[in-house]
Amino acid sequence: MTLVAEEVRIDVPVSGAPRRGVVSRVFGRLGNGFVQVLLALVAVFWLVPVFGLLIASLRDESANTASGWWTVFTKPAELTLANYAELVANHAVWQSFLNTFYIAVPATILVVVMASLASYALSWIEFPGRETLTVVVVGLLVMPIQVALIPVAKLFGAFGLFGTITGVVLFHVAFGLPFAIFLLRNFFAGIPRDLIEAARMDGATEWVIFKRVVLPVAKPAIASLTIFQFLWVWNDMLVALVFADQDSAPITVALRAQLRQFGTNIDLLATGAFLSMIVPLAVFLLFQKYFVQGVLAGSTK
Amino acid sequence: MTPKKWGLSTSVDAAPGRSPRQAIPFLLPALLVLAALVLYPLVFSLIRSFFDATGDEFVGVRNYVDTFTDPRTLTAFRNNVIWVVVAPAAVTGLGLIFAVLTERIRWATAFRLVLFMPMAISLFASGIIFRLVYEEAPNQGVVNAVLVGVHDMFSPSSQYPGARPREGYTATEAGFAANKPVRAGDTVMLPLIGFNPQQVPAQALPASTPQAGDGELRGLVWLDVSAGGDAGKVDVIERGLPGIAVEAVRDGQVVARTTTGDDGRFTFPDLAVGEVTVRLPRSNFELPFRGQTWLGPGLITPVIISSWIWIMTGFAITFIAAGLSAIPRDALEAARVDGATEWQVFRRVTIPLLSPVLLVVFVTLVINVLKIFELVFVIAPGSVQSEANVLALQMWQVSFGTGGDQGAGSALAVILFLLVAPAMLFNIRRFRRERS
Amino acid sequence: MTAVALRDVSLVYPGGTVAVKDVSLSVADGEFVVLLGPSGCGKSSILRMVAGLQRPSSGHVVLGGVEADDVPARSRGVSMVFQDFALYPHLTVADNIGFPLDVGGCARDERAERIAEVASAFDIGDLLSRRPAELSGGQRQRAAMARAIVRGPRVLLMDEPLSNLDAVLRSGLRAEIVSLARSLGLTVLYVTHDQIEAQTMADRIAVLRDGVLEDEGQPDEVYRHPATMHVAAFLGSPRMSLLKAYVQVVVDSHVALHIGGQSVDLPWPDMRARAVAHYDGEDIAVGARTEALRPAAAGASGPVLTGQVRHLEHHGHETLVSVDVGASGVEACGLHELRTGELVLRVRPDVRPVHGEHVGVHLCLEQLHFFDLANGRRIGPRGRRR
Amino acid sequence: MRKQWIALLALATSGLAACTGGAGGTSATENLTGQTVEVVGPWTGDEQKNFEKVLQEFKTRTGAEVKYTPAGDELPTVLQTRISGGTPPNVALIAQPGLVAQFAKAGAVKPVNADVEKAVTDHNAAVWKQFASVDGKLYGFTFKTANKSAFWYSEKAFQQVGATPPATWDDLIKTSKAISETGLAAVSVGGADGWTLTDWFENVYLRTAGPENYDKLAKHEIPWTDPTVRKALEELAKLWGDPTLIAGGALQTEFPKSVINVFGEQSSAAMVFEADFVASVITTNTKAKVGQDAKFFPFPSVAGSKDAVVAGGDMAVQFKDDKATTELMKFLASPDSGKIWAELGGFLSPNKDIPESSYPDDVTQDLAKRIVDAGDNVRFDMSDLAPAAFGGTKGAGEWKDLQDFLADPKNVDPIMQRLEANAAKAYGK
Repeated sequence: MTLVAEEVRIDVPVSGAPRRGVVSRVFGRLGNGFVQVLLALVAVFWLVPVFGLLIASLRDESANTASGWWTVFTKPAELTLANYAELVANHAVWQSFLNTFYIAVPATILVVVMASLASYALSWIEFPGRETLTVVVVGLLVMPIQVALIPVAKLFGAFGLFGTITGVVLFHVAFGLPFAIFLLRNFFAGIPRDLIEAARMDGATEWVIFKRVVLPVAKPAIASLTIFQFLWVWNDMLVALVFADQDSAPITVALRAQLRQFGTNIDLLATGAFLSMIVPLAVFLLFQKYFVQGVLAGSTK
Repeated sequence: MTPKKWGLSTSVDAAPGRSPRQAIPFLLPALLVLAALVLYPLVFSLIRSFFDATGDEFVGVRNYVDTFTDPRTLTAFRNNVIWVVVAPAAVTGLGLIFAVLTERIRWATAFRLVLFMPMAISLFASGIIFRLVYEEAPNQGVVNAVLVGVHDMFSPSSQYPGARPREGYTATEAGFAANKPVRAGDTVMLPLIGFNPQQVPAQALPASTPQAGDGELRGLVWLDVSAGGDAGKVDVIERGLPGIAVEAVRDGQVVARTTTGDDGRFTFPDLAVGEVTVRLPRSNFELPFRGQTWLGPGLITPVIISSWIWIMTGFAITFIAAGLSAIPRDALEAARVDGATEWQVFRRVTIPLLSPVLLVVFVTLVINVLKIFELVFVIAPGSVQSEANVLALQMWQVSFGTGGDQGAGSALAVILFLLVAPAMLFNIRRFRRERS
Repeated sequence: MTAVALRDVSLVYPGGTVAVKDVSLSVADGEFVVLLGPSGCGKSSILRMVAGLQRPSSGHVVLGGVEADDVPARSRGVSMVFQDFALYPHLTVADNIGFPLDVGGCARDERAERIAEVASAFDIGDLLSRRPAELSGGQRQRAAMARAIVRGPRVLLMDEPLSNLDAVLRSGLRAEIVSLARSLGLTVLYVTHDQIEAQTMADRIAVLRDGVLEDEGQPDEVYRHPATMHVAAFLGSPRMSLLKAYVQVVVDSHVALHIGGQSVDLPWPDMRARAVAHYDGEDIAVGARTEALRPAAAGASGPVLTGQVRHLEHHGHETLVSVDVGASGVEACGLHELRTGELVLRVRPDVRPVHGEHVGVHLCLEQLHFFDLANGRRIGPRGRRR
Repeated sequence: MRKQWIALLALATSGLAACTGGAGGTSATENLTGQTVEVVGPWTGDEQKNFEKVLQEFKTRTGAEVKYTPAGDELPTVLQTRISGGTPPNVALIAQPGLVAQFAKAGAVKPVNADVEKAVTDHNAAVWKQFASVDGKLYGFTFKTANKSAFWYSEKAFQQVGATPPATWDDLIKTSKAISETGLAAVSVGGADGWTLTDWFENVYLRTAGPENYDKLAKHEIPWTDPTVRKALEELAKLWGDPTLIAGGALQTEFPKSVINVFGEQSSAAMVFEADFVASVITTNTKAKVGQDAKFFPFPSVAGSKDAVVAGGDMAVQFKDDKATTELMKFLASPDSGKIWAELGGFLSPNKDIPESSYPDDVTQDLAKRIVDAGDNVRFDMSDLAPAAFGGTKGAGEWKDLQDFLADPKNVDPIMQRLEANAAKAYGK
């Protein structure tokens, strides 16, 4: 993503008596206190379902089906850690937790590496048909995963990738690339041209420019990409269900195997959701600091 | 710092900025993977869409014809349009507003984390969450629980919800009206059913038939429900129903009103000469307010969209916050110094500067919306699934339901792909503009 | 030896816009050449072609006697200072300066040594651990220059390096850059639109307009004998006044130049009279810098034009007086702001003409310039070799 | 020296094999040590655990490794992709005979060998062989079945009105009306799930129209506009058409919820119709005890019909025909395997040679006995036999049409026409 539009005409009416609409007046008056309260409300609004899920994970299935989660305020005795204890005691769940790392970490790294390489070429190396290639690659973003299952199955079958972590990783890489390239190409293209050319003048090869100038400058975009690519792979069930075997199954598949045939299974789902949420949240906290600071500040002018 | 010798390298490189050969190592890994695992399946689907379910017989465009003549496709198409028009814009807008506002608070990271949380929950689990949030039963669904709570605060529910007379009465707008008119001196027996004997108020006394009174209309309202009891007869363990409003109606006008006592009896002491109709007003039996049917056919798509907004706002806010951090503070401050209000700064400086990010977010969301199917599948109850249908869901069902028809499914995939063409064309145009 | 040479270089953009047209220029080893011109005249494009960032559509760039068209930027031994400095935002000043060394595979000790050396040369030794965002404009500029020079290039390209700085910093840095270039024996190709920079820094100036090289030479040569009306108009402050004049040849006496309702006579002995005489019955442009004008009594005899004071500009040590002599002006370069023909007269500060007052302006005939209105070329025998 | 090593090695392996072979105690089974058999099935959770115990026994007997993949609802997807990729599992358990037929026609599943066929013939009523046959060849057998002809009722609600399990459809309506007088709905219908409604219809239709018509309708040899269909729908409407008899919001009620409506703390109905697995829903989701608070009666006879059972089930089929696969099929077809799961509960088998006493409680024994006793009057769930587009897709085909019927049970004719139109399209392909 081009973080900043290259040229924006800032044309703000100079004070005097600016025509101010209702919205503008309201917005202008939004004191800090008001913003605090508003955002706090929004946060609560967002948290309520998550909180409900948390409570659901702390009650057994019959309690969950008998009454809504808010009844725990009157009946706190219903709370139990049994759901967690059961999952934590399950060896298969732990194995799958590891498997999820084996799948998500390489799939994320490969996507980030391949997409940044490709995006660099698509934004800073000129070659015939570059524009068309960009559009085609980004156009693949539209491809729904389920369409690819059968053809990819044929391919994996032929190469013996069925039931392997490699296969699952490759699939995720392929379907992560279009978005990653879309995102990074936009960002790379927004890097000031002088910065790239300065590096060229300084004697840097394309590879060095990519590694030592573009990558560090693109940290915010790469951090956001990392977060979401990791998240998507982490939460995938369909691809793993089809292409992984029992020994390489990730946590989503393992949790799914715990479900009862009938019922909302909210106790299991909620517990599983909270257990498997920890890692993505940690990744978020780890990487989000990279896009809080503006990296491009001070590069030019 | 002695000047170097002329550093002209002997390797003849392609001209600066025009180096197809240099691009190859950068592009190759990504392109190989994409070609094998995305492009090939795409081409495969395109070809496959012209074959029948077994994949052996070429059927031309029949799969497409079938798809377009299926009434479900039309609903799906309509819903997709609603989704595309409403959802991405809402999420982008919310993400933008929240991202800008979080710049003013200290707990910005915490706020972003909270909004990011739904993204960290799998779509399947999120679907279940919202299935429960919007559940109709107020003891399960939090939305209806709140609605019912608020409603009951202002208008408490009736005493005997759902109870009804056994026979001889017609349900009217105003209540249950007796079919046979009566006059003073008569006794009216009103056996009610459809109510659990265990929920009869504690003060209720056993029912017994009242004596006919002179000049008075007397009657009994009792719960005619007991194991082994006779219908229409007052059995031993059956009790009168206290507190039921009874009306005497003449020529459509209520001429008298009374309430039953603890033994279920009521009396109209001074009715003038002439016939009246006894009526039990509806308010006695009003069913409790149960909230909205959120998951019914009417509201299902908005409900699913709302849950998608809940999930995806974290996505938008993350990217927009990253974009905001790169906006030169000078531009914002210059505008403020120039006397612009906060709103003007937002409209005329922040948004234009952020427009590239907003576009990436928006386009990604549009495409995501078109691919959505798990959420619809999980949230919509089976009975309204056809109302909530979207193309991606239909494709999933057609391709992978029992006896999956990959031919018809591929046709749907191709249609879906073509639908996104406008978004892609938009992108091409933008790329062109950027270049020039 | 020629360090940089352009041979009939043209640059045409895909849309058909011609940015540079048949430019030939050579820069000698150790020479400081300034490419001067208004924005959009193609000077930056020339720089980028020399740098190897842009390939000429036709013609050749020759570096050190070798055609460099197929040599990538990084291998040309050319450094560049960008207008907006283009410092790497994620690196400290030291690492910014060290970047070209790293890329060139410089040994560690030598790297540190050279960074320190260059940094002290630019007086930024104590800023080495800062990031660009923590530097002032002038400091960034110095850091950018230090980075460009550290590798020891033979040719240094500078693209308006001072345009983003304030006036005080600029004048200081001008001298510094020149002396540094001299001491290092650098060949410099310097792009600016600021004619003062050009005049003060250059060994040689090349003036560009619309992608065409209009004039080149030593600064005072170009100033005194501009090849075209546009060059003349571009150089000097205040700008040269350009008036339209009707030429009438009075045989055996003089050539009369009718400027507005008045006339000035160019006697035959003046070498240029013969050239101007070719324009008998036509209009030409007469250019006069302030040094060619002296105040005179209104209606005084000789080459004197009388006019009304239109505008006064007090500069403390002198006052600039715009005098409307009733002539029509000539536009050049699109930046000649004198629409009606006005002459700008420089007077002592104690002389206080009044707005609207009638004054006489004495023209020093030898210092007038005559230009062909059709092609803007200078009229007259060449004052210098071209 | 070298020879000695080889001899030693051979000795070691044969000894090992003898040990594992002996452990199972059955002399007839082959030694399959070192082989791996992969099984894909729909079962997750406790059902997975129980099935894995069955597989464990196979491992003990033969020494073969068995890997089980629980595919859940995505079973068709998993199988289709794996077949496309050329790596199908050895054995799969498939709940949809239609899918088995599709795989059979594509040549993906292999016909069972003579030993397995003999086992199927020996242990099951003849009708079960038909369910798993395509073009006269037997491709598998029903390993786990569901008795879909059961009404589950709340003992407490019945006691309140002094009701007893009704034997006929008319009695059912009468009892229902009596219950509704107490303010409780008689029946909770899980109308949000289309498959419960098809089970309703199939039970009524099997009784009003008879097994022959049932078979014809299942193959779409008679149209859905047939008078027999009208008759069945009209019978259904007697119950569904009375709003006091059906718990409110039926179309928003999913199957588990319909069970909880009856046996949960705040019950809103007295009866729920569905298969034997209602018992497991009761156990996990409510505090009611099956056999005490929750009992069942068989689907009542309509207009004097004989006992009949609508059954569903998971069919074991094989995608490979190597020795290990065949052995596993043989094992699954034998009473030995079913007995293991039967004892663990939550399992019914059509296998008549599993002793009734294997089932853990009276209720299960009764349910199992009714399936075996019904003999050839058992019919497979018709919607499972139909093409998925008609009988197995959420929001489409028969599911959707019956949901529309539940919403407005007076509207028989338009529903029949819609059913026929949808069926014609789905079967036509």
